Amino acid sequence: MPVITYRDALNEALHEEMARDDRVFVCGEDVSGGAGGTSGEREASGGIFGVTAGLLPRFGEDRVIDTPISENTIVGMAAGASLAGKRGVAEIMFADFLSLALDQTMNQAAKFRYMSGGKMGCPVVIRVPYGAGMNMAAQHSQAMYQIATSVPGLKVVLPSNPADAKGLLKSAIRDEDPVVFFEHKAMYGRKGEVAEGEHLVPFGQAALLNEGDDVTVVAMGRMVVFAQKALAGLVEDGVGVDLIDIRTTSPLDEDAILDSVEKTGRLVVVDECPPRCSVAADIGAFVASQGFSSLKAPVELVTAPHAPVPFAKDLERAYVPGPAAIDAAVRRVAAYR
Amino acid sequence: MPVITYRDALNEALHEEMARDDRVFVCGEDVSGGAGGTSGEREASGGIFGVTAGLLPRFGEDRVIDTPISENTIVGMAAGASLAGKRGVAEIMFADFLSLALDQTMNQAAKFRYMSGGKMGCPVVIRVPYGAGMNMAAQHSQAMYQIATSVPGLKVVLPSNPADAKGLLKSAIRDEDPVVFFEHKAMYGRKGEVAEGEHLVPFGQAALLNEGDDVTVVAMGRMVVFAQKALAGLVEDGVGVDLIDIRTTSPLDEDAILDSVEKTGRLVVVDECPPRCSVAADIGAFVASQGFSSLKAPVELVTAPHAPVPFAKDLERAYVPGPAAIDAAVRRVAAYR
Amino acid sequence: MAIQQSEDQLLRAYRQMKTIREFEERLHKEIMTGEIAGFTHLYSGQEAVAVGVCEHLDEKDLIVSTHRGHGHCIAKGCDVKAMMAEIYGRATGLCKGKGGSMHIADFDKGMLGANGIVGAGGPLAVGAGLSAKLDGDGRVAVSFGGDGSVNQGAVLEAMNMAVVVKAPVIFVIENNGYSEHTGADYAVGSRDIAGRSEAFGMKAIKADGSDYFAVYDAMAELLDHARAGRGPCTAEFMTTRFFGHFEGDPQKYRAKDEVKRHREEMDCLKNFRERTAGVLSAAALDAIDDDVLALIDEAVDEARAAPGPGADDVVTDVYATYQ
Amino acid sequence: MAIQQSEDQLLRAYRQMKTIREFEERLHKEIMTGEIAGFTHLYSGQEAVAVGVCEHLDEKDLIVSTHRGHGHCIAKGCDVKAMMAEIYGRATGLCKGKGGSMHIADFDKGMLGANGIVGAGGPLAVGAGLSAKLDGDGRVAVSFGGDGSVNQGAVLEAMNMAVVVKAPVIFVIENNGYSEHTGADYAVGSRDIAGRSEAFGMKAIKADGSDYFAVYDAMAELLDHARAGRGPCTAEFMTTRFFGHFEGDPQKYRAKDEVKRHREEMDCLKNFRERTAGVLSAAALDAIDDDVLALIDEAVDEARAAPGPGADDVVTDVYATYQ
Ligand SMILES: Cc1ncc(C[n+]2csc(CCOP(=O)(O)OP(=O)(O)O)c2C)c(N)n1
Ligand SMILES: Cc1ncc(C[n+]2csc(CCOP(=O)(O)OP(=O)(O)O)c2C)c(N)n1
Ligand SMILES: [Mg+2]
Ligand SMILES: [Mg+2]
Repeated sequence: MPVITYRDALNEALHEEMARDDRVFVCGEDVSGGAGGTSGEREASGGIFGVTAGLLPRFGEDRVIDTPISENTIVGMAAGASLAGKRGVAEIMFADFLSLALDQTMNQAAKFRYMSGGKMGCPVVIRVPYGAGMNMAAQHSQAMYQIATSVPGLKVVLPSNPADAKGLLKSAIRDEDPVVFFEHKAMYGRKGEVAEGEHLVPFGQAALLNEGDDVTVVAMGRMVVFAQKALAGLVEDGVGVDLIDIRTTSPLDEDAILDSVEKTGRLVVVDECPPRCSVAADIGAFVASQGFSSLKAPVELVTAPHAPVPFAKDLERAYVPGPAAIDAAVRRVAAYR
Repeated sequence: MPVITYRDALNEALHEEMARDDRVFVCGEDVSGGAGGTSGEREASGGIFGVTAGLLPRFGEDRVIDTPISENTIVGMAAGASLAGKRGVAEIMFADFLSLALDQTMNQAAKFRYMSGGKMGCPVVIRVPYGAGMNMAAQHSQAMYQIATSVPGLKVVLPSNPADAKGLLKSAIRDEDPVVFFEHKAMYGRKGEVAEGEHLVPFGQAALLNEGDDVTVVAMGRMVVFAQKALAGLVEDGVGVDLIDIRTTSPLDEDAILDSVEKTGRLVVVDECPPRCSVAADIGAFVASQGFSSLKAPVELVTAPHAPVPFAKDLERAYVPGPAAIDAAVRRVAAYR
Repeated sequence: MAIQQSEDQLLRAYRQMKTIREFEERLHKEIMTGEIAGFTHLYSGQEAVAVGVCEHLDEKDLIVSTHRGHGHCIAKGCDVKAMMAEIYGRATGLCKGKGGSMHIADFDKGMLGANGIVGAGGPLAVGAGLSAKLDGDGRVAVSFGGDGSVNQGAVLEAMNMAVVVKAPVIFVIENNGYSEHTGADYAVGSRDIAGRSEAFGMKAIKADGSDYFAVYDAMAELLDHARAGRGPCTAEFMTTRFFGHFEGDPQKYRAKDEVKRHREEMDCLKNFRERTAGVLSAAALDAIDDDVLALIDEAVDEARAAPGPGADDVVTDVYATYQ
Repeated sequence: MAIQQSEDQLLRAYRQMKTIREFEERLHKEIMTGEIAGFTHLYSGQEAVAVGVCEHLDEKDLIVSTHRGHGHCIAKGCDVKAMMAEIYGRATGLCKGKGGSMHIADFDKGMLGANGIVGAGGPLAVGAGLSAKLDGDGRVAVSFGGDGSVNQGAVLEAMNMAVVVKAPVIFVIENNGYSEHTGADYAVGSRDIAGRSEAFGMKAIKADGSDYFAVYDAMAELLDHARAGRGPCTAEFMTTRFFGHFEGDPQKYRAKDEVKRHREEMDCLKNFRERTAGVLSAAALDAIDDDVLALIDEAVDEARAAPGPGADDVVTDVYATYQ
């Protein structure tokens, strides 16, 4: 299988889905590479992260739409077109800016099916580069998925590797419901094997990336990478870990988590968000409620602190939950008697 | 002590704080009772819920500011003025519309102190009528406090009775940090004893409304009222309940919760929000992590379902967590062996 | 200006306006009984706008409505009985009782929903217009909004966006002078909504919203423009609401006699009868009045008799599929 | 038009512009070394705007800035060395290294912060202006923004809000032709930002942003208006950026020779030297150049040498008090 980057895997998914279904269009700031410049020719760079690169020359500006800086309207336009039969794929340049588009995301797209008694669907995809790790400070580094996950009507996706990035984005575009798709900025350059052509990863099905009997580690997005980093040392010391990549926080693969905890009796949840009302808390409480009889140790939540994301390198490094914190948490619960 | 409504208690707090500190001003849609009407005289009704009634004639239109329908700018204006030395009290007519003002709330007001290295504070208060129970359907009934609670830098308040409504609002206006103040629409008419004049309720201090040894029930806002309704039958059947009204979800009175669970070993959290990434989950996970050794039964989360708020009376009644659901949950955990 | 429309067209337009009027006047009464829950915003007084606009549209054209949406729904062809049932929160309602007055939607009629969020329809309409542009079939999208909605960032962004993507969208702004209790002359800087729209680079017209023919003619011009692919436009229609903002509003902010005066001077039904005096027989119009009243009676009776939704319905229709 | 300002004023203005220019040109070099983390947007080319505006202001006046904020900070009097240290992420930085380039703030100088959210400064500036209005002491607030920011709902709402509450706010829009890679002629419907602002009911002026004197004179007129309590206004200044949107931008969207040509024709420092040829001696200006270069050298050396913040600082400054 070809080895490509997370960025290119997403790009491949967009190319394939736009070729497959001409209802699909993308819109967002600079997604075409910048309209209206003085050079005449657009670089088709596909915005500052390059995920939409090459779509413009292939599909034309009707379907690859550069927009003004109007986040709420970018999502609203994509949602409105999707109500009307299209498949809008909106890009919000940084997940932090979902705060500007939240009305169209949570009060409109997420609720149309319900408010219309099931008569109107809104199959829009909202792509949001997210996360810390690039010293972009408090307003360009937030994870934000705890907000999307809390909203009934939305589906929430966080690929942790190139193959899932492609397979989950293709599934998102084909989904009949609104999807908020979180791409970690610091993972765009990561490489991995990705199947060419048709490759779909279904929602609500976690991936068991490592098997072990002692501790269940649940993670999502970039936290999966850090959990994998932590594994080596743990396994070496004979700590058996079930590593579960939940892939989608909504729907959540509850069975995968409960089955594992039933075996291990010990749970560590790793989440890039601050702790309050986080996905870590959500999963921790779910297990404390539905898997209580299996639990042999306190639930461990490894999250960012209750603080905004700092700018300086050392501060940000201390802020983001990393392999060391995961390693320590796993050892704590493993040792708990 | 005089017995007044939750609405009048809030109104009293606004009158007293505006009289005490001329830096305080209020702004929002119709807060003065409607500017620019053809009758010339404003009714000073204080908007559709009447919480700001009578402020206009007393403090004048410089400090009681009717605004256009511009939620993000209502919060941003109040926040900007608060950066500059005032004490802005913004009203967002329905909590659902926080989705339009979230950038100014979470990316601006909440982060100034941190981003400026502690040099700039933003003592703004954002009042948000919230909650279901009045058949206002999916876009006028949401609780929304899970979002505010997840944001570092914000403080989040949910008074459950008139006395707290007054005491917490006065504390919010005097607080040096941004506060999102959730007032339940269905409670405005509720009456209770409220001390005249100076009455402050500090943040982060829960109220223990009932004592019992068997089960700890944690609730906030209107859910406290329903938990109290459920108490009678439980006590009658000899189920001892510690009922904790947390009053503020951020900061959270962790000790009050842990101390009680240490005694009871059983926890029920009641929350009006849907389950995912909710305050119920937040508290449930907190206890499963910090109070695990005390837990004798699964954590019970009593929340709304993972669905938008429906319109029809019967549907909404089935949607909102009520006394029956609380009663059943308490009995389940009490009976767990 | 001479009347261009056929007698059938005129009778149809009158029937639509009258249906809206009676639907709302009846609701005004029924709400007093307490049988209808929630928040209801009545459209009485603004009928000429909804009908003058929608008489130009067919089911393939798309409209996005507001919290004050009953008139837009009826004008776009939604079933009056199913609407009434929805407002009563019945299982037989257009949205199974899940949406209510503020969320009536009927995709089959090209009605993308009333909306509880002021201004949210703007961006959605641009999207609907974009879909029409991509299909290249001459369809248009109409975004209904009030004078208050043009102060909402979403609408202002949407106007700019529509110009940038050249979407066939007509922003129909119904200026009834108030957003809730606040006067438009206070809240709308410059007090000129058509001018504000023009400044985004689109064609804009201002016309009398209590005169069906003024609305109809203004829309004819704007629709030619939009259907020809020449981009979005705005129509500002001056109108009035005969009731309070929502049912129960004491309206102290309005001059004592304002509503009374407007009911006399700005009643689109009266105006219509006068304007068509030479063309339509009073008898024909009276017959329509009787039909309409009968229809509304039936609608209310059927809604009252209809079953409510079951508690299980609370968790259905959240997703097409979930796990 | 003859030059009104005193020699001292002129020398000061030149020093400010030169300081901004050299600060940015030096950062452009230093960023290549990889020592500076994150996202940096340079202001080179737009100096005349920041300085032409801020030379009218004192510390009690308030400004709200953007992601491209270094120039505004320097022009408003922020300490250059503490700014450099902040951009290097040092504990000695203006914000202790917690904010970085996009969040430099200095309340004591009336600088309410650069801002990473395009358009967010608009509403904040209305609030700052409102506080000035409530104090009635003639202070004003200035909201800096780019051509891209006028498509953001927050800015459009803020313009309307400022008119409604009669806040002494000047919206200074720096039209450098691009928002990131997207041309203003594409993204700004009507292509007329001053006109768009006027349509909200405020006074607006368009002027050459590469000419310090044009900026200074335009602001003099608008500030008289605002300080006199006659409400908000907008200034649209046509300018250019000498570098990419952020460091690392290949700028394929710009005509090959555009930057070269603009550096020749639109360099505010060159223009300033020409315009003041009769009034200021080249020697005096050259001396300032030397001072500035020395200052920037020191700023970089001190920033490099300064300690980083400690890991404990991650959780401080979130609240004044929490529990
Ligand atoms: C975003 C938002 N803010 C506030 C409200 C509350 N609200 C409902 S209708 C209304 C006034 C709308 O005025 P206008 O747009 O003129 O429409 P009209 O009611 O006059 O038909 C307001 C403020 C809302 N529903 N949505
Ligand atoms: C709300 C928001 N959307 C998008 C961005 C990403 N972004 C940063 S700067 C910029 C362009 C801003 O253009 P303009 O306002 O003209 O300022 P300039 O960069 O030209 O100085 C964009 C899109 C952002 N920071 N905030
Ligand atoms: Mg109105
Ligand atoms: Mg620009």
